[in-house]
Amino acid sequence: MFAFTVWLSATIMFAIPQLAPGDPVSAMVTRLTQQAGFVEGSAGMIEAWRERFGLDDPLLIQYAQYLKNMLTFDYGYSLSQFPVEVETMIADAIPWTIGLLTIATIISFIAGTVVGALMAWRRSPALLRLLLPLTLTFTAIPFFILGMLLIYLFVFGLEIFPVAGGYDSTAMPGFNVDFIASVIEHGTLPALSIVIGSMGFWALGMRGMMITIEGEDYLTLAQAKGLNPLRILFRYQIRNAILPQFTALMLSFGHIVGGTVLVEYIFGYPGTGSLLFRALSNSDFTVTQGIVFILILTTAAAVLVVDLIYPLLDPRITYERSST
Amino acid sequence: MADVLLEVEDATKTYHSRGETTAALKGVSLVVDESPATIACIAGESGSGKTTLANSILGFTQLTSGTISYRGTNIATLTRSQQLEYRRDVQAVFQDPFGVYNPFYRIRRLFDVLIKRFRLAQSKAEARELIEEALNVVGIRGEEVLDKNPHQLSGGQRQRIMMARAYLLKPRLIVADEPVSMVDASLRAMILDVMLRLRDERGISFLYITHDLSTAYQIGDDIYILYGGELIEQGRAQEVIENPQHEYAKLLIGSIPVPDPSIRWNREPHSQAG
Amino acid sequence: MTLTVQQTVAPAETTPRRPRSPWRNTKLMVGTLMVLVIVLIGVLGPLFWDTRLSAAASSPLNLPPFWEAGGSSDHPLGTENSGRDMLALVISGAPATLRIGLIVGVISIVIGIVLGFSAGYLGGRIDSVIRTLADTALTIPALAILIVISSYVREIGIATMAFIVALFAWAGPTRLIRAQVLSMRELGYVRMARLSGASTVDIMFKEMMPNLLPYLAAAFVGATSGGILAAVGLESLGLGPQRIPTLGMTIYNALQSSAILRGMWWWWGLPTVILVVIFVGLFLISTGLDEVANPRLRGRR
Amino acid sequence: MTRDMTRSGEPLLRIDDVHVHYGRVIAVNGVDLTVSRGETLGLVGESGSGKSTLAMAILRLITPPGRIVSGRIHLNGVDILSTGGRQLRQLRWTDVSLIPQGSMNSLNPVMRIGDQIQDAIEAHDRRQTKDSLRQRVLSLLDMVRLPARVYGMYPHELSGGMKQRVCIAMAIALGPSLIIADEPTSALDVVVQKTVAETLLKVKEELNSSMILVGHDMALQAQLVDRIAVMYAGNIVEVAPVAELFSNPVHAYTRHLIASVPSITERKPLVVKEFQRPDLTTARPKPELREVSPGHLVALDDEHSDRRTSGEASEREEVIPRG
Repeated sequence: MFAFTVWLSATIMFAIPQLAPGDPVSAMVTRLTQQAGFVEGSAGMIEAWRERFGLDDPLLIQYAQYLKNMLTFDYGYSLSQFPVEVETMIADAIPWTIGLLTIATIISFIAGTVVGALMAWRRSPALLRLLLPLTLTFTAIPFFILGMLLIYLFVFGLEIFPVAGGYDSTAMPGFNVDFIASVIEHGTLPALSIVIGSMGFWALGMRGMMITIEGEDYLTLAQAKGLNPLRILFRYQIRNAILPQFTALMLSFGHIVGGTVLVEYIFGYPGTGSLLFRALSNSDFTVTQGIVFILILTTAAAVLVVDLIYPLLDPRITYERSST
Repeated sequence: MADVLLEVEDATKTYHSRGETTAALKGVSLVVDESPATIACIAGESGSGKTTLANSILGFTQLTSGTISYRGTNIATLTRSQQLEYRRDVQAVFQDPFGVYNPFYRIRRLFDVLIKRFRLAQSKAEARELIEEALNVVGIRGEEVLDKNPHQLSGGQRQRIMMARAYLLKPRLIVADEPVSMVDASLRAMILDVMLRLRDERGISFLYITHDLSTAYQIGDDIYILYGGELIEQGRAQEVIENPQHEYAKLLIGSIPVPDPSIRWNREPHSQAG
Repeated sequence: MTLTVQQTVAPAETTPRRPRSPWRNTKLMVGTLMVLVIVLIGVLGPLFWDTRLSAAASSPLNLPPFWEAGGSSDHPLGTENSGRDMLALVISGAPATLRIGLIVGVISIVIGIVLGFSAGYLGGRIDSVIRTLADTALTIPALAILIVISSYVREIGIATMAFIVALFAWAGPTRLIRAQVLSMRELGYVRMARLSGASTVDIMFKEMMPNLLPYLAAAFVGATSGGILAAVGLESLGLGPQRIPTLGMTIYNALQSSAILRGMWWWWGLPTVILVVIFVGLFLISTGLDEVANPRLRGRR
Repeated sequence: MTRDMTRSGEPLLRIDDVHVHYGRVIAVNGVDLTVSRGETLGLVGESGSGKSTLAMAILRLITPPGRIVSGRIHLNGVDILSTGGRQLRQLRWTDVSLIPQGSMNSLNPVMRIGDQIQDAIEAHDRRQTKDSLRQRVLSLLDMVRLPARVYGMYPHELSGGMKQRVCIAMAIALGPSLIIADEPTSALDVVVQKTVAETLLKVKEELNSSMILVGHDMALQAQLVDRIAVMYAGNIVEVAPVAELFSNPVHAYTRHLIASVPSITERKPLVVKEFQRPDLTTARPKPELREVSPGHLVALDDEHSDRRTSGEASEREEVIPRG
């Protein structure tokens, strides 16, 4: 599945330029020239490019070469910042994105799951159950819109958070308190917009599963055993209801990665999302391609990891597989 | 010699999944007579293959090898029009009296669909008469149920209407797959009684699939006992129950609780576990 | 096959009262109302307001709404920095956005029904192929691929945009419908229909489909909403149609000009409000439909 | 132990005038019942008769929209219905345990068998080492004739009969004075049913516990219980020692139940009768039970009963119309 996903995505990305009319490199450079009026060393760029990708070779060889380049993380030079290599740009940006996303997703997954469980739990206070459906509505709103609202509220309005970047320019990057504090300060709002926007999704899924298993005999038996209600909630209800959540988590990685491009951009966060946005604005095709491929790779890897963990969580997994 | 309605010869069904082969049926042969109409009982516990057999006869699954012949014709080789004819002659009643009703439609549609597809009536009045007659056989008046939604029916009505539906086609054979295992004791007698009357008064034969040997004994003419996909005991109902030959048949019959507190169950343990 | 004697705790044969139609669901109705409001803005708006004002340089620059200092009643909702009238932008942008969603929804649900039914009902090899494809399409970060595609296809219109987005939107409905069909295939009434000599097509469309309606509706709404999300995302990245003033493009322009930090809230805020109404409306419709399909989710305090 | 503190004359369980409603449905309509020490009581009736609801009421496991409207349930002298919280939890399983209907999901699918039995023990009795706990569980498994390897297995790895044995092992873990078995064998094949039922009786006798066996199978009841209470439309209509009930059923409904049991010892004609069950949502009087012979109580003022003790059907019973 992992390999198939990566291969298919890569092939689609290879096929698109082929389907588009004209020579992609010349087209790109022409467009750049149109936009900038003049591009330094454009002729050399075209030459380097043509040679690197062997555009004069048969299609099949080009394809093989393309796959090899992709898999060896060899993406060539940036068109807009020639001669910076795409790999370097991505390598600088990717820790930011992965850090932000991992933390935001985990927070949102845990918070949403707990909230969803409490919504379905009969012993939860009524107030909680009344209040939560309102917050669920945020699920419907895209992350970047939430991000814009947060900026308007906290940066423009209340002026309590910094607006742009991943850290304060006065902080020295490295493992020191100032820098880490600054990173957290800058990361809070982007993370918050993701957490607010996706928490309800987890809560809804969890609530649905909790209700689905509500009448199960093993819950009645657990109650009859005189177990502590909290023990029943965690070991019996949540433990069983949470399983489909992991499948959803698996899928959500794909969507969150794509959906945060705009979040990063509006917060000026120095991750791959902002890089991608800039590449798109500058028609920097090599960078776009490199980033998208990395996104696909990380998503597929995340799916793979969750897939590997799943059997540890559900002892019945081998059975499930054969029936569905 | 009696006319043979349905003959199963050497029926074998194997399933392959994940490199493992399991046999649901192993060379089962049996015969259901047409006249006199017969209630042939297929008895067995879960996993014995009785449901696979029923599904094969109804054309829901194909046998791996062996044949099922209806009035001498192999049902696997039926043409399209013959298939429709076979559907008309061989009907079924299932275990779950709830799930067999499409919740989207009223009861009337159950009958209308059959009348239309099998061209049972020339006019509306004729159709109405046919439906009424079929329902009367099971002791229900049309006006009580036809315009209701399935969820408005009682448990007893549900299973009896299914009998009426099968009867509408005037079939030769009804495959009754556990028709009473999900209904209460008082309804059970009512449904078994409908089966007996259809046999005696309308000449319809039954293949009664059940896990419950005591009801098979009550209404059956012949009993076939399946175990692990194999036919291990067969004969007239009386003989099979009173004088079983196969060890498993003995165990099975010995395990059935007797509704009389003065006859104590033989309390010896039979086997280690279940 | 196991025999399970159902011992219902509550009596099974209580008075058979017909329950209030599940379609009369509050969430469903509120959501529909919200979407209708947006449709009305698009339908009735052009009758009252000149939508040509959505073109650049048709109006003065950077006007706030009329109630703020410096606002003008000629442009009641203000204008942005290249002289587009915000009211005209909203009136022409809202229906464009809905239209994209609708096209995506229709394409996805049609593909979903065809593939989902084939996979679920026919099973076997067809099922494994369709399932693998759908699973893959779900894992691929769709927006990323869409970005690459859109950056190539320059002359993009509403329909092209919708088709591109639909490339990835069919997988969800397909999976959902397949799962439902799979669970229905062995149901008593489907077996009964086969026994009544019904054809495969009859079984799919007359027996299964009516009972799948709430699921289909939910899948359709989900695909529509996902389509709008993807389209607005692309537009906000500057990858949308260039000639049509979409809501996403307005947001793109606002972001490019730092409208938020310049305090020009109406510029980004108005399209955002419209989008939020659309998304929340569709969300309510789809949770409402979930409750219709699955009665256990209904009526919980 | 609470058991020793109660007076010797008092029955183990005494149910007084219990009413349970499910929404508008009156599921249990004023039931009085006692269970003595060491006794096995059969609680029979058809679906909707209220037998399972009554059993669940003893465990206080009625969930909304169901609720216990009134009545008293004394177990070992403690009124269960007036307890709550920690006291109720402590009472559950130590005094009264449950063997659920043998459906496929009475065990938590993601917990090992050993852990599921242990957490019942630990919830009530914390003073033991891990090792002695394990030994205790293993000896319980042995009592119900399950191999020790079951300890580390998951429910899906066990057959239906084995799962039901696990449930029995769990139910006897704390030596409760009352075991409530709700159709414990109805999902099992007859051969397995017999061995599981025998195991159940054996362990019950070893512990000298009482048991309420809820069921609908009169033949099984005939083999397993000491006394039978017949429920019909939310009320008990007849209670008697098992031999007395089968040889001398008085209430028309009881007679019908017994007459309609299929048997493999004799081929008898089918008895076809339909009882019009009263509308369960309207209030109806609680029938009064009278003693017709020692220990044999019958609801005589009920419309379905008469004083004759022969096996003939009463004229008031409705027979289905025939076409």
